[in-house]
Amino acid sequence: MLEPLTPQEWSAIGLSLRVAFAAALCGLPIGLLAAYVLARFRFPGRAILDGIVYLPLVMPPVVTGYLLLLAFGRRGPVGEFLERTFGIVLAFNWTGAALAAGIMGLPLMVRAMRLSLEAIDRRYEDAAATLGASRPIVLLTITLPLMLPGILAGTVLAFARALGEFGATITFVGNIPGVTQTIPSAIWSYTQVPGGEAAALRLTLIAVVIAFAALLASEALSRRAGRRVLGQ
Amino acid sequence: MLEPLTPQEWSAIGLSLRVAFAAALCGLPIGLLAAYVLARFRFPGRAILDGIVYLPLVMPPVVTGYLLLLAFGRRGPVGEFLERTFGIVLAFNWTGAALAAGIMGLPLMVRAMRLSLEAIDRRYEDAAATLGASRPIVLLTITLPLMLPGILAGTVLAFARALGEFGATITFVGNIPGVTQTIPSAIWSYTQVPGGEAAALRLTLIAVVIAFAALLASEALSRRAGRRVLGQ
Amino acid sequence: DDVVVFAAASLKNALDTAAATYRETTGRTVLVSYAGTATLAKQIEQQAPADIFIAADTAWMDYVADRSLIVPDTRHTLLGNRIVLIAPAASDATIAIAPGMDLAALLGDGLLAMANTEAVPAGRYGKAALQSLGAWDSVAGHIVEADNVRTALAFVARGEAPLGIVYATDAAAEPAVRVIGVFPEDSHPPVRYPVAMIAASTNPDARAFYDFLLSDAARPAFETEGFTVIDAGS
Amino acid sequence: MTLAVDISARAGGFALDAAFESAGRITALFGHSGAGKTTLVNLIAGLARPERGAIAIDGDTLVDTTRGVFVPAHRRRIGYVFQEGRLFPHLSVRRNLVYGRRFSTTKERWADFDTIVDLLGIASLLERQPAGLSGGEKQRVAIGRALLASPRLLLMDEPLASLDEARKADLLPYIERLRDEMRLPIVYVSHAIDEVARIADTMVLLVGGKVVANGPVSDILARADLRAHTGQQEASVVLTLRVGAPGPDPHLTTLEHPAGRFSVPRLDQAEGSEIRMRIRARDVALAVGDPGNLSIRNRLSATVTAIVEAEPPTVEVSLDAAGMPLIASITGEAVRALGLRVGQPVTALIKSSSFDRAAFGPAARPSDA
Amino acid sequence: MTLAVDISARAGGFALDAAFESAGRITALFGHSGAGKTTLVNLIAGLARPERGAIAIDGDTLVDTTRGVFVPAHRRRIGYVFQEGRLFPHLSVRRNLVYGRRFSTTKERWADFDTIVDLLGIASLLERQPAGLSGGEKQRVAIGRALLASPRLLLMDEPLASLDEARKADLLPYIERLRDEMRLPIVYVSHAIDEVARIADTMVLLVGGKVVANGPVSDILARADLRAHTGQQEASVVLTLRVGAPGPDPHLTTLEHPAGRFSVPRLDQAEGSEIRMRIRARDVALAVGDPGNLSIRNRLSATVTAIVEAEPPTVEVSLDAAGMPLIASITGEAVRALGLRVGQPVTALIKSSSFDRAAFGPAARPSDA
Ligand SMILES: Nc1ncnc2c1ncn2[C@@H]1O[C@H](COP(=O)(O)OP(=O)(O)OP(=O)(O)O)[C@@H](O)[C@H]1O
Ligand SMILES: Nc1ncnc2c1ncn2[C@@H]1O[C@H](COP(=O)(O)OP(=O)(O)OP(=O)(O)O)[C@@H](O)[C@H]1O
Ligand code: MOO
Ligand SMILES: [Mg+2]
Ligand SMILES: [Mg+2]
Repeated sequence: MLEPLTPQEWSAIGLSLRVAFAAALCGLPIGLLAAYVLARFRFPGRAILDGIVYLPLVMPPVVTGYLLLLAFGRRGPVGEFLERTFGIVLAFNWTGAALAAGIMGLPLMVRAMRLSLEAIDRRYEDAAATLGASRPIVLLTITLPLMLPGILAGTVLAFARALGEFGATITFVGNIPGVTQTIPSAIWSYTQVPGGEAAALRLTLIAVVIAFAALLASEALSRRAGRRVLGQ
Repeated sequence: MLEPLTPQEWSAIGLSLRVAFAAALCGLPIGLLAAYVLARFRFPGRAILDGIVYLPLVMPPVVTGYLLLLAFGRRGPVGEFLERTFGIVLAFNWTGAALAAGIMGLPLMVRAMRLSLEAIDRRYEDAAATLGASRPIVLLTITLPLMLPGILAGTVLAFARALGEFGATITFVGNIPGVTQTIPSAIWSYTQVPGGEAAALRLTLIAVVIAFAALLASEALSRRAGRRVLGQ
Repeated sequence: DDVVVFAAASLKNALDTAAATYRETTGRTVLVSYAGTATLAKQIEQQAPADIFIAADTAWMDYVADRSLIVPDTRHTLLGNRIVLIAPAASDATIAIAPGMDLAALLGDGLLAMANTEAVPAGRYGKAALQSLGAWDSVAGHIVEADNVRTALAFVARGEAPLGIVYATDAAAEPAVRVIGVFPEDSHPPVRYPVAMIAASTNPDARAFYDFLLSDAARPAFETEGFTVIDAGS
Repeated sequence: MTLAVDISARAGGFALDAAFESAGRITALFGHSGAGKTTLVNLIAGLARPERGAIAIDGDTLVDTTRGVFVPAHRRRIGYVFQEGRLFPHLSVRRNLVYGRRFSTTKERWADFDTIVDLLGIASLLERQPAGLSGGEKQRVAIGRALLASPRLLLMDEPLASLDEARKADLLPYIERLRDEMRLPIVYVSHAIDEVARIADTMVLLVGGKVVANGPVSDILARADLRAHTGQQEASVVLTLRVGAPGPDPHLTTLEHPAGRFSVPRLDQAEGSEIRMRIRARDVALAVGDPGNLSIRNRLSATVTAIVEAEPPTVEVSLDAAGMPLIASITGEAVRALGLRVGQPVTALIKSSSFDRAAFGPAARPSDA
Repeated sequence: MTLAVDISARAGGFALDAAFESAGRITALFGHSGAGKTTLVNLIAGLARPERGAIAIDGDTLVDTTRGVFVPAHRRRIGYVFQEGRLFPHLSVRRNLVYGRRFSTTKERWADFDTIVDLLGIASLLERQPAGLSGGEKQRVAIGRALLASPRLLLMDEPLASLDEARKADLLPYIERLRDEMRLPIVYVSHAIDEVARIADTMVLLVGGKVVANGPVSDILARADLRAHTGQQEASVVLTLRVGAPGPDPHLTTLEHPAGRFSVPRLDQAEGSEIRMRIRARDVALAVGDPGNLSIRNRLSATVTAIVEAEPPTVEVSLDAAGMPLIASITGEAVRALGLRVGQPVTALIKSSSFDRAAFGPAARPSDA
C-alpha cells in the first residue's frame, strides 16, 4: 500500500478528476434544466422525459455504454454530426468518458435538484415578482439560491458517481492509458489479475478520499447557506 | 424481439423484482435512520458516517461486490457470524443480491431523504410538541409525512438502481440462473457472446418498463401528497 | 440439487447449448453462472456453491488449484480458441501476419482494439503474439483496451477502431467485421479453457455433467460456436 | 390615480366578484376574515389571473380577459406588503430591502434607503437574517422592502396588525406622507376601522367575495345599513375642517366650524390647511339649554334632524350643525330626560381630549394627476 | 394558577432576563415589537432552553437549570397559539384540530370539538387544507387546535391581530369563559391595550428583554411612568363594580358606585356579580356646580386630588369619587376656565355610550386553586 504510485496510476487519478469535474459541472446546467422543467411544467410527454432521466440508473452500465457507442461513436448519428459540425470527437476521448459519467450521474443530480426545487415556497418567487424581478432574475436570485442544498447535493452525487463509474465508460471509450483510463478502469484491471487486490484497494482508497473531500466541501458550503437561512 | 421470453429470463425478471423490492423496502428504514441522524444530529464522526454512506457510489461496483464477498461470504467475518448465529446465508443467495443492490442504492436514498428532511420547517415539529406529541409521535405524524416526497424519491431511486445493479451483484452472489441471476446479470451475459445484443436489449426494455411503472406510481403518490399540502 | 457450473462468460452460447443437450438426454438441469474468470475464481475461493469451474485461461485455474479448491486430477483442458486480427467489414486493409509485420503503418492514426492486455486473457494472448511478432512496441501507444473481448469487437464492428484483436469465435459470428489474419498458434501461449471439479462440491450429479462435457456428445455445441475441442488427455 | 377593477375569479370553492372604481389616494379594502381581500389584492398585484374581467390603473390596462391582456407582476410596478411578510430567507435584511431597487430605473426611483430604514426603526437589523426577527420586525422589513422598490401603487395587506401602538402611531403619518408627498396611491387592507377612517379616503367593502359598497370613507361609515359589515359598534361622521387662527393656548389648534368653537390638541398644520377627522357618535354629548360650567369646551349649536333607535340602549341623534352633519349616540333614557325631538335646537358637546393622534389626518391633497 | 418565571436566555444577540410571578387567570405579556415576548413564551412552552433559571406552574417545576430539570414541551400540557399560525400543511383543518386530542387522557380532556368549532366559525373549513385558508381563518384554526389539546395553560401570541373586529368581539368573551368556566389560565401576548385591559388581570411589561413592571393590570395602567411603554396615549383607571338592582330601562345595567348613579349598556351579568371596567380619562368630563340639562346621565360626586400636567394641552385631574379613583383628562384651558384646584368638589360626567362591549369583562372569579 505504501509503494509510490506508478505514472499510469497518477495519470488515471488526474484523468478521473478531470472527468468527474467535467461530468459534474457540465451536467449541472443540464440537470438544472431538467429538474426545473420536470418540477415546474406540466406538458404532454413529461412522464416520458421523467423516465428518460432515470434510464441510466436502470440500465446496466454496459448497456448504457453500448448505446452511447452507437449514438456518439464516430459512426453514430450524433457522433458523426458532432465531428462534422464542431470537430468534437467523443469516442476514445476523455470527453467521452465525461459524457458517460455525466449521463450516469444525471438521474441522481436531477432528483436531488428537483426535490429541493419542489420544497421551495413559491410565494417567495411571487414576492420577488412584485418587487420587479422578471422570471429569469427570480430564478437567479431567489429560486437557485433557495435550492442550493439540492444543487450541491446533486453535484456531489454526480461527482462521486463519476469517480466510481466504470461499465459505461469502458464500453464507450475503452481504456487507453493516459487518455481514457480512469481510476475505476485501473482498479478493474487490477482485480482481474491474480494478486492485484492490494493495488486495487489502494486506488479505491484514493478515489474514496477524493470523493470525501468533495463531500466535505459541499457540506461546508451547504451548511453556510443553511446557517444563513436559519439566521446565523 | 417478439420471441417469447425463456424460462430463465422469466425467472431473472421475477428475481430482479424481488431483489429490487427487498432492496428498496429493507433499505428504507436504514436509509431513513441514516438520513435522520445525518440531518439532525451533530456528533463526532458524523462526517465519517456521511462519507461511508457515499462509499458505494464512489467505489467501482466490482470493488463493492468484492468487499461484500470478503465480509459477507461464508468465510467472511460477518457472513460466518450470520450463518452461525441466525443461519442466514447471503452469499450466492438472492438475499445477497438484495443486500448488494440495497447498499448500492443507499447513498441515493439517504441523499434524497436528507434533502427533504432538511427542507422541513422544524417549527411544525415544535407545534406538535406543544400539542402533546412526543418525539417519536412527532416523527411519525409530522416529520415523516412532510418528508414524503423525499422518501418516495429515495425509494424509487433505490428501486431503479437495484434494477440496474450489476457489478456488485455478480461479484458478490454470482450469476446463477433462478437463484441469483437478475435482469442485469442476464443482460450482461448476453452481451458477452456473439449475437446476444437483441436479447440484451429486450431484457433492458423490460427493466426500463418496470422502473417506469415504479416511477409513475411514486410520482402519483407524491403529487397526491403535494396537492394535499398545497390545498387540493 | 441442480449442478452449478461456474463458467467464463464467453462460453455462454456454447455451454447453454451443451446444457440443453444434456437436459434432453438426462432430464437433469444444469445451472451455469457466467462471469469473468477472475470473479469466478474469487467466488470459488469464498466457497461459492459451484460444482464445476470452466476458466478462460490457465492462470486463474492455477490460482484455485494452488489453494486446493479443485479436485486435482479433474483438471483438463476442455477447449481451445484462436486469436485473430480483424477490421470492419468494409475495410480493405490487408496484412500478412508474420514477424516484422508493420501493423503500425496499417493502423495509421487509428487505434487497435483489444481486450485489456494485463487482465483479460484475450488481451494477454494478443499482447504476447504482437510481442513475439515484434509489432508490440510500435503499436503500444495506439491501443484501446476494453474490459472484455466483446467490447473490443464492438469497437471494430462500429468502425471506431480500424483494427482489433479478438477470438476467432467472436469474429466469426460478427458480420460487421472481417478477419484479416489469424495469429500463429506459436506466437502466443495457446488459448485454452481448462475445466475442473470443485473440491468442496458434494453434488453427486456433478461428475456426470463433467464427464458429459468431456464426451463427444458435447462436442457439436462447442464446435458450432467455433471453439476447438481439445481431446481429453492432450 | 384611478384604480378600476371589474373581475371574477375563483380560488378553490371561493368566488370573488368585484367591480369598483376608486380615485382615492388611499383605498381601503375592508371586510370580514375570508371576505376575499387577499384574493383581490393578489389579482391586482398580478399574482393570480381572473377568470374574466379587467383591471386598470389610470387607464393603463393590467388585465383584460376580453383582449387577452395580462401584464406580469414584475412589470406592474405594484408594491405589495404581504399579510405574512414573506421575507427572502436567504438574504440579509439589508439585501431584502434593496432587492427591488435595481429593477427600477433611476428616474422612477423615489424611495430613499436611509429615510425608510430610520422611519421603520430597522437600522439595527440590517445585517441580520430574517429567520431571527420578531413578528413585528419582520413586518417592518417587509414594508421597507416594498417601498424601496419605488412602486407606483402600493398594496398593503393588514400591514400594521402585528405592530404595537407606538409603532403604528409612527407609521400612520408616514403612510400619509407617502400618500401626500410621494403621491403614492395605496390599497390598504385593514380590520381596524380607526386606521381606515384616518388614512383612507375611499373604501371598498367586501362581503363574501362581493363588493357591497364602495365610495368615500365618510359616506360608508355614515351608512347605518353597512354597520354590521364595517364592524363598527356605532356611528361616526368624518368632517373636513379648515385650520383657523391660533387661539390663546399654543397647545390647541382651532378648527373653523360654522356652528361654533372647535379646538383640538395641537396639530402641526398651517393655518388654512384642511384636516380630516372622524368624530365618533359616542364622543358627542348633547345639552338642552345652558350646559353649565363644564370641562367640555367644544360646543356647537345644532338642530336635531333625526332620532334613530340603534342597538338598545343607544339612540342615535343626527344633528345639523350649521350645515355640517354630526351624530350623537346617547341612551334612550337621556333622550326622554331631555325631551328631544326633531327640529329641537341643542348644543353638541365634544371633548377636545376625546381625539387621539390617530383620529386625525391631513385631508388628502387633491391629486393633480 | 401561579406562574413563576425567573430566567435568562439569549437568542442571537438578544438577551432576555425575566423574573416575575403571576397568579393571574390571564397574564398579559406586553411590550414593543422585539421586546422579547415571543422569546419568553417559547421558554414557557419548552421550545427553548434558558441559559439559567427556573419556570414553575403551581409549584410544578418545568425548568430549573440548577437542578437540571427540563420537562420537554410535549409533557407540559401547555397550549400555544403561535404568532404565525403554523398549521400542519399536510393535514386537513379537521385533522389539525384534533391533532392534540389523542395525547390527553380522557380525564384531562375538557375541550369539546363542536363547541370550539362553532365558536370559531370554522365549521365550513373542516375538510379544507390549511394552504387555502385566509389569514384570519388560519389563525382561528390555530386557536382551535391549541384549545382542543385541552391544555392546562394556554399561551396566546397575538392571537387576535389578524382578526376583524366582529370576530374579536366574539372571541374575547369566549376567552373569558375559558378563564372562568374552564378555569384555563392564559398567558396572553397582545399589542392592543384595550384587549389587555379587558381580559387580563395581571400584566408583565417587557422592555428590551427586561421585565420593567408586573402586577395587576389596573395598577400598571394607572402608572404614569409606564405610559410610554404601555403605548397608551392617556390615563385610565380600572374599577371593579358590583351589578346593582335593575333600573327602569331594561337596556341599561346599573352598577353600584358609592359616588352616584352609574349605568352602562346592558351586561348579561346577574345582580351582585362583579364587573371589571376600564374608564379612560378621556371619557371623563367635569362639571363645577350644576351640570345643566345634559345627555350625560352618569354623574359621580368627586373631589379633585391632584392636577397633573400631561402632554399639552392635556391635564390629568385625579379624583376621589367616594373612595374610588377616577381620572379625567381635560385641556389646560378647561382647568383654567373652571378654576379647578386640589380639594375642590366636582361632578364627574361619564357617557354611558363611551363604553363599548370590549371595555367590560366580568372580573375573574377568585380561583379556588
Ligand atoms: N436567532 C436570533 N438571532 C438574533 N436575534 C434574535 C434571534 N431571535 C430573536 N432575536 C431578537 O430578539 C428580540 C426579541 O424577539 P421576540 O420574537 O421575542 O420579540 P417579540 O417581543 O415577540 O416581538 P413582536 O411583537 O415583534 O413579535 C428581537 O429583537 C429579535 O430580533
Ligand atoms: N385555494 C383555495 N381553496 C379554497 N378556498 C380558498 C382558496 N384560497 C382562498 N380560499 C378561500 O377564499 C376566501 C377568501 O380568502 P382571502 O385570503 O382572500 O380572505 P381575506 O379577506 O384576505 O381574509 P383574512 O382577513 O382572514 O386574511 C377564504 O374563505 C378562503 O378560505
Ligand atoms: O472469457 Mo472472459 O474471462 O470473459 O475473457
Ligand atoms: Mg387576507
Ligand atoms: Mg413576537
